[in-house]
Amino acid sequence: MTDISQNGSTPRKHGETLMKLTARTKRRNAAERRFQAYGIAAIAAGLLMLAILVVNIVGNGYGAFTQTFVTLDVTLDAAKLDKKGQRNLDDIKKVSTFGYAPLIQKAIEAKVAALGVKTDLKPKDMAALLSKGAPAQLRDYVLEHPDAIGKTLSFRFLANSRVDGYLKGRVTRHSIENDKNISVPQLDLTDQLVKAGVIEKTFNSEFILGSDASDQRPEAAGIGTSMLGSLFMMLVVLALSLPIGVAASIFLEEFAPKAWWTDVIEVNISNLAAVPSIVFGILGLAVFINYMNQPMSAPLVGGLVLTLMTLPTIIISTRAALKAVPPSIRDAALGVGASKMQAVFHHVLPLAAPGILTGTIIGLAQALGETAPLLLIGMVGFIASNPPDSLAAGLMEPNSAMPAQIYEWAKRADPAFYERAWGGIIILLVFLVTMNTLAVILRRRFERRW
Amino acid sequence: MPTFWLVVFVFALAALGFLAGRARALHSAGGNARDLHSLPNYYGANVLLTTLVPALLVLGLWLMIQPSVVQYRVSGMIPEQAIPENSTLGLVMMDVHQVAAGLDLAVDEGALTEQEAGTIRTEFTDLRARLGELGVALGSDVRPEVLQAAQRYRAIDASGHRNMVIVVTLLALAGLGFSWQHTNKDFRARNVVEQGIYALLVLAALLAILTTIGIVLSMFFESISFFKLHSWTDFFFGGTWAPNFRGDSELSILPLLWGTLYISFIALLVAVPVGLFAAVYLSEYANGHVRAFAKPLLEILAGIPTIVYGLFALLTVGPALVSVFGNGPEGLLGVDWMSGATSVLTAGLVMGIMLIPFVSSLSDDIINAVPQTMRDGSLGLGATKSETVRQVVLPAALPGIVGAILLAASRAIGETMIVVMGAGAIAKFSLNPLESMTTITTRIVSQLTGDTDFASAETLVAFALGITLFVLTLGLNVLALYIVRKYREQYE
Amino acid sequence: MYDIATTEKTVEQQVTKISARDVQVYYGESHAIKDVNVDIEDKTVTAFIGPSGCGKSTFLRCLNRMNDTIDICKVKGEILLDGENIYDPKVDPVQLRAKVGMVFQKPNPFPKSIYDNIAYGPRIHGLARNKAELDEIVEKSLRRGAIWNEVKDRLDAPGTGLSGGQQQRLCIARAIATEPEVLLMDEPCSALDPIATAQVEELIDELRQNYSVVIVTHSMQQAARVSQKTAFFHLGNLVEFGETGQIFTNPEDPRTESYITGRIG
Amino acid sequence: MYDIATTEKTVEQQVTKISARDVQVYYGESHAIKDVNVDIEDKTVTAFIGPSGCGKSTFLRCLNRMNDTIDICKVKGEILLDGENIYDPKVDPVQLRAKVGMVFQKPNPFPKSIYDNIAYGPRIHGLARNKAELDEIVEKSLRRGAIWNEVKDRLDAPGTGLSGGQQQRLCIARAIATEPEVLLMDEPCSALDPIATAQVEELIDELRQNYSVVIVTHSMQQAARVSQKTAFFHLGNLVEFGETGQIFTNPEDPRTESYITGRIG
Amino acid sequence: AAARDQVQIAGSSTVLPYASIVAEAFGENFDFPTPVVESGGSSAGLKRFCEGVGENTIDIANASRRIKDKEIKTCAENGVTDIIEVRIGYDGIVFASDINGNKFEFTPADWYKALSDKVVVDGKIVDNPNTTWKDVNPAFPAQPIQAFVPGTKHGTREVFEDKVILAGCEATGDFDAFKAANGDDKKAAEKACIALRTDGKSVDIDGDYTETLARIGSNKDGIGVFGLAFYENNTDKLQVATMSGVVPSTETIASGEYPVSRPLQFYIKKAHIGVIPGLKEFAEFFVSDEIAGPDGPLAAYGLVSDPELAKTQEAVADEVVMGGNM
Ligand SMILES: Nc1ncnc2c1ncn2[C@@H]1O[C@H](COP(=O)(O)OP(=O)(O)OP(=O)(O)O)[C@@H](O)[C@H]1O
Ligand SMILES: Nc1ncnc2c1ncn2[C@@H]1O[C@H](COP(=O)(O)OP(=O)(O)OP(=O)(O)O)[C@@H](O)[C@H]1O
Ligand SMILES: [Mg+2]
Ligand SMILES: [Mg+2]
Repeated sequence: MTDISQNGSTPRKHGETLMKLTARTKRRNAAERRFQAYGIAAIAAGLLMLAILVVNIVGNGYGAFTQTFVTLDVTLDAAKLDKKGQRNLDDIKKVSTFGYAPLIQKAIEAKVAALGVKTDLKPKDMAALLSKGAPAQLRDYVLEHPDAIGKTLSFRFLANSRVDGYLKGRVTRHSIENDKNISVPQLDLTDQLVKAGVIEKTFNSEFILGSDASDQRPEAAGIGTSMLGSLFMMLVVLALSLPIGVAASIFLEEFAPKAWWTDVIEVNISNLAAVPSIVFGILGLAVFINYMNQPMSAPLVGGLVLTLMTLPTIIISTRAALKAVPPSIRDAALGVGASKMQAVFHHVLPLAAPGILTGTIIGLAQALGETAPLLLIGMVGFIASNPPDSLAAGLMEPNSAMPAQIYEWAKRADPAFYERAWGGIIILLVFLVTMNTLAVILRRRFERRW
Repeated sequence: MPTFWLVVFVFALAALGFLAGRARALHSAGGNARDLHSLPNYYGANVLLTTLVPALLVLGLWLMIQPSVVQYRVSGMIPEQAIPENSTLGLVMMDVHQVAAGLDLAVDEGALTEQEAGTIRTEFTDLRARLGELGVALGSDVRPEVLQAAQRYRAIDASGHRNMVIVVTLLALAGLGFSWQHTNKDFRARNVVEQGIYALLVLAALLAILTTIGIVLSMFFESISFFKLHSWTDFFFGGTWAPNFRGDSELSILPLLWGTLYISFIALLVAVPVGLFAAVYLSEYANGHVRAFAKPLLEILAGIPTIVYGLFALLTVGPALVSVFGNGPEGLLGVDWMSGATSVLTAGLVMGIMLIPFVSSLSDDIINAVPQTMRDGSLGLGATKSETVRQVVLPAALPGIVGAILLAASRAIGETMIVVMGAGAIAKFSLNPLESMTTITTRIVSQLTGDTDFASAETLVAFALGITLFVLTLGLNVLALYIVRKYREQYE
Repeated sequence: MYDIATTEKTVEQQVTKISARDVQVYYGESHAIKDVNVDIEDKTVTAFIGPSGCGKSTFLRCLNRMNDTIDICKVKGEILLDGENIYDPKVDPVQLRAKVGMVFQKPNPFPKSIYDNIAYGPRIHGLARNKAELDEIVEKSLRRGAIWNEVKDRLDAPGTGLSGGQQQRLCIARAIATEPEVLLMDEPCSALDPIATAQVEELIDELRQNYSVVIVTHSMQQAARVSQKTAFFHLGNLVEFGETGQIFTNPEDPRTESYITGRIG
Repeated sequence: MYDIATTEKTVEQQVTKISARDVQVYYGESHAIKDVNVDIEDKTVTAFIGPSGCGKSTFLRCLNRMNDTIDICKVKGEILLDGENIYDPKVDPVQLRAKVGMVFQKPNPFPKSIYDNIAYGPRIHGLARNKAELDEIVEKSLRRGAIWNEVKDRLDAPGTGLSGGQQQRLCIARAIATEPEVLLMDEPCSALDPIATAQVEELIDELRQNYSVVIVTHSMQQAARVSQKTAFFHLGNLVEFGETGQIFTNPEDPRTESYITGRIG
Repeated sequence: AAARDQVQIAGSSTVLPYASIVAEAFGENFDFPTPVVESGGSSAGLKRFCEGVGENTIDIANASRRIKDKEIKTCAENGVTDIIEVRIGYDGIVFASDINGNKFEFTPADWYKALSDKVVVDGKIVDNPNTTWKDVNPAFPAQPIQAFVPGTKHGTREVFEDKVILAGCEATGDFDAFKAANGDDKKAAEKACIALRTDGKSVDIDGDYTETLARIGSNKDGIGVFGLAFYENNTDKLQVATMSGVVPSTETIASGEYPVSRPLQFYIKKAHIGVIPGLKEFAEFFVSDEIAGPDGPLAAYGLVSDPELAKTQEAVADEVVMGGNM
């Protein structure tokens, strides 16, 4: 045997004190501290960015959660609404929203007069303080309650977005100099009406529950329906991509023979992750709508497209997680007579669960925020449908999705939509955080180092 | 029996089969489960699957095929002259559907009896009005041929449905009977059930192939048309990307490819170190509470809609960079290297932020799975924690980490909104990260959503770009697979 | 010896439990087991001894096809369990492993509770009709594994939090809980103290009443104490196989002798 | 005994390398080591014996603060290395572990080549000036670990592809490659065959010329063969500590006696 | 299965706001469900329009340009033969800059000189040397040139090139110089005229006007190209420049005084009329005076209403298809 000679190149002396760090240790510890500092810096940087983004989002969007309303007493003039006077629904229907506008003008004129407010405005300009949707609101009410015709009732109308912006400080007397939609006298009137309590700003549940409105009435737009659209899509995505993704990963990682065709599948899947999302839209349009005759603009199709898009993410993370489970665990299970299938499902999968859930969280987050593929299957645009009343309707009837809705709003001309876009983002994030929290709780139950 | 109840019935039968199969197996072993080849539940599952799978398969197929069959048979009935000029059979059939659906609804609501629905005549009733009352809107008045066809449609549909119920029920019963019959203590139930599950796993994996085929096919023909309109040499080897409304554009992928690679590279330059360090810190240093909060918080970054990042790039990051690198003497550095807010750097930085969780969360899981004994071995030799991480833990976790980075890179290549708002729309070759550039993906989106003629090279180029990108990333992935195979370190 | 092809199964059962015929094992290119022929008898303890790296574990893993899980590992030749070739395509390795249990060289408890570690096998094989029976099996196995006293108060604690020796005994208990016909033990006592070792040896002796046990050990004393038959491996060859007493007192092969007397390694 | 506070360092060095004072270890609630006082001398082999689960590994891991890595593990009391409390906040565990090397109970080679497994320690401690020196250290360590002949042709093969005993020797070689002053070995020979065991024991004896070695073992024979001092642990207590000869022939404590004669476990 | 019962529309995002205003009002006033209006660009809209007839194809395509012959051919190949073209009005295109910045009174020649890649200086074709607006026109302030023009995917870009840059090119006489340089090739000369500089002075905006607005917000020197409607909704942030002395407004555009505008239209599949409930009603409603007239909501929003609206109404009522006399 070789002798243990002292002749080695030991720069370290025997019996050196521990209380003083050697130069080398100092250097290594400095490296250690640097390394740790990088870690902290990395996390801090990430969290800081998140904080900036969230502050940004909330700062821009919280305004969408309040809205200005105008309360007026409207006389539902029978002479205008039901000329024949037979309360025949068909006759009443013949009066379009344009026919209701004068009623509102009269009502606000009366209100202004009753309050004794001095203004030179014409009734039409006074009524411009109200949302352009006000006549429709009246008409809907009348169609539902034909016997109300002839009565005078109190209605709460949305105020015009300019008035709303004025109350929120977005619109000022100075900023509207060239604006042909609102004038200084109108703002003066607004001030008076606010003082009189006719105009007030309150919490806006319609924004959270309602559906989209056209470009000329941003005040009426809500994100509720598209939230349902997103919800149904996420249900489809979760129900399909998680089981399919996990199954595919299990096959590839645990069962697949080492052969060229499994390599092909493997490379294929990582490659699918790099396919731009809009291409999945092209695919969805070609396969689901044109070939399989699924309806256009339907969350079902959207969910299917997003499923295909999320699958690679889930598969890649699941495979990585499966790979990380030590082989001795599989041996142990096989050794007591478990089948490979049992070993995988009883032991490997639970150990890989945190990684699978991480993939699911990230995949779903991505799917939830994705717009581009929806563009091609008709879920982006103006889709102001009513909230679906059943699961089937939720899946099959035209709907939009939150990111698509936000994207649309962000494009629109009226700055009031800008605020709503950010408000929508807040809701989207709340939705996302709720979804993630569930998964994170589940993930923490599986996490353990062995 | 409505389809829903049929499904419920089949499931109920399957559940019953489960219990019966279990019981029979136990019975055959004289009540002693240990004499069975497999666990009793496997026998149950076997019966359950044989009851369920064929029946549901046939049900699904039937539901898919029946409409076409009915369609075919009904459309055969519609006389040539019943098709209005300039309309097509398909459109008439759509009308027929609508009327048939209306009749169905009317029967459901009790507005018509089944009898009436079958015999009603347009000559005597204003069907459009009656259906309108029920909320079924029709495009035009119902013509007699259409109504007849609709009635016929309903009749055939109903009989088809009846047959389906019978067939599916029989099939379920047969499956149940067959597998129940075969249940005995020597039957290898577990193997059969596992083979079934195995088949499902293979199917799931093959879906990826199907998707790929779908993607390639959905872009292939359009790409061919593109290359018929535009020279392939310009596309692959040209130097300029300048689409033009009048046609006659220069459409070369190279400047776009350069932009794609450059922007993705910068994004990864941000995301990979930050993400990896974050992952290492979370899994090796942070205590449980920090980890429990920081990780999910970082994951939110992946879920913020990209339009927010786009605006963030345009309104916050871009101007900030300009104030550093631009503005001449007034700028922070007193230089004038950057003129607009949009640049490769702007987009890269912001995209990097978005990608952090892709790297950090996935890597954290992988690192966490490296066995503690590995760390012990290294620490026991007097290594510091960081040395342990760098030289033992990370190499052991390499395949997973490469996967995570690939995923992030893939996202970077596929991202649009951030590039559009952060990097601009100009395609050019330049090494300067402070200039605007653009990527293949954004060009795909913008050419597809533009106002140009859809049959022109300017629009079709999107498909060619898509397919080329697909091939390129495929190459990258093959390379990555090769690298991982080569450097893979398997613990235990 | 006898001719396998003509051997009647019923005759075999009494005598030979497992017989290996011309077994070759390759790890990729390297030839780890060369041409091994051996008959392992029922109701007998067979010890495999030999220097480290000689292929004891490898051969042991062939006996219940655990080598299937190593991609690069190729097995040739025949191994008959009760006269049936276990490498026959018709044989289900799962069923085989339920009959031929295994304790690994490195303890590998599941990252689950101690109770679940033991109960896992009986559960998948349906050995217990109800919770009470399962509890009983778990207790019995832990007792036989000589670890019951140490863990009886913390059956819910994770199996991975035990000391090395405790983990090893847990793995032994886990293997016998499924009541295999043959038990393969790869150095089961290497991490055990003398008392625990004595208990495990006692267990092995007990198991011998009904089952066949194969044990890999580095301790000649142990081999001498527990086994009736001993096989000596060297560089992948089965050098000698015979009565334990004879091998230790009067080895035929010079290599065996030098190993036993401590001259080759 | 002496008063730690006033002890001169130079005086100590000759005699006591490590001394533990009132050491308590807790795993969460459970009290794994109770009030242990022990002096480990330089240039001596000290053996820890005791039944499985008595806390030998736990105490051993205290000596180079490997227990720091277990979150729930809390250590109280003082452990002095050359008169310096290693649990002093000023002490860097990294520097400590370079001095106090460790071989673990379960072999844990890195998923790297055999060469890199050995070179790892010398590299991080900067023990080699160049490749040639490093090669030399690797070869020397592998030789001393009694595994050189088996692996010299495949230094580039992964360390994880070795047999159990080979892995353990690789880990021993890895530990001595960094030339620690104290070497802690947790059952280093449990997976080794007699010849390898003898080689390792020889190595231990050799190391004793310059270093202090602490070895956990289940084999009384081994303890008797290699150690000069023996500590007997039982249920977390250090029951007896003294000259090996005396402990084995004439134990003071009845528990020691019954363990050695095989009555408690 | 129930057939589709709502009108499905897709196409130009310029037409989208108008279409959505009409769709909303249509849903409120009729028993038919609110039509679905998708965005995605004229090209994508027409493409889907021409995919065939039937339930799974859209009924109406919005376009900010007229359908091309090649597209009509593709349509016909897929069985979409009778197409009704409906012009809904005009989209004015304006130049606007930050409200607090300098005021501009442009002519097309100014824009040409500011943005063209090559210009003629002293008879020679050189790279555009102008860096500030003062270089372009001594009457302007010395504000750096920074223009945000629509990307080549936008229909607006075509109008911008035709009616501003090319007009400017011809007005300055550079067109002739290019023509001469290119061997009398008119096409090549046109191409040379409309090639915009790529040195960052002219920035293509592929997004929407909101993006242009945001860019002006982050670069106060910027001058952007907007739709009239967009400008009118953002008068608090933008000031509009005159073109050849005319202030853009619905009136000046309708009268033809303001030169830069383009027609907006939609296309209906005649075959779907009578099948898709409410299709014809929607089309008629869209072009009715109440909606598309000068006092209707569309004009209020910024659409320049078509002086020939009555003719369009008639054509829709009679379902007059393109190219035929049906
Ligand atoms: N990580 C841990 N968490 C909780 N308890 C532990 C942990 N490690 C060891 N223990 C417990 O501490 C006690 C002492 O364990 P230790 O590993 O020191 O025993 P040992 O003397 O080395 O035994 P063996 O000879 O079997 O290796 C045992 O009861 C064990 O179950
Ligand atoms: N997974 C593997 N891949 C490649 N070679 C292997 C593998 N496992 C073992 N070997 C090699 O096969 C030979 C036999 O190994 P085996 O584990 O059977 O030895 P052993 O007799 O059990 O030794 P020990 O007593 O040290 O456990 C050794 O040379 C070993 O290096
Ligand atoms: Mg072995
Ligand atoms: Mg121990």
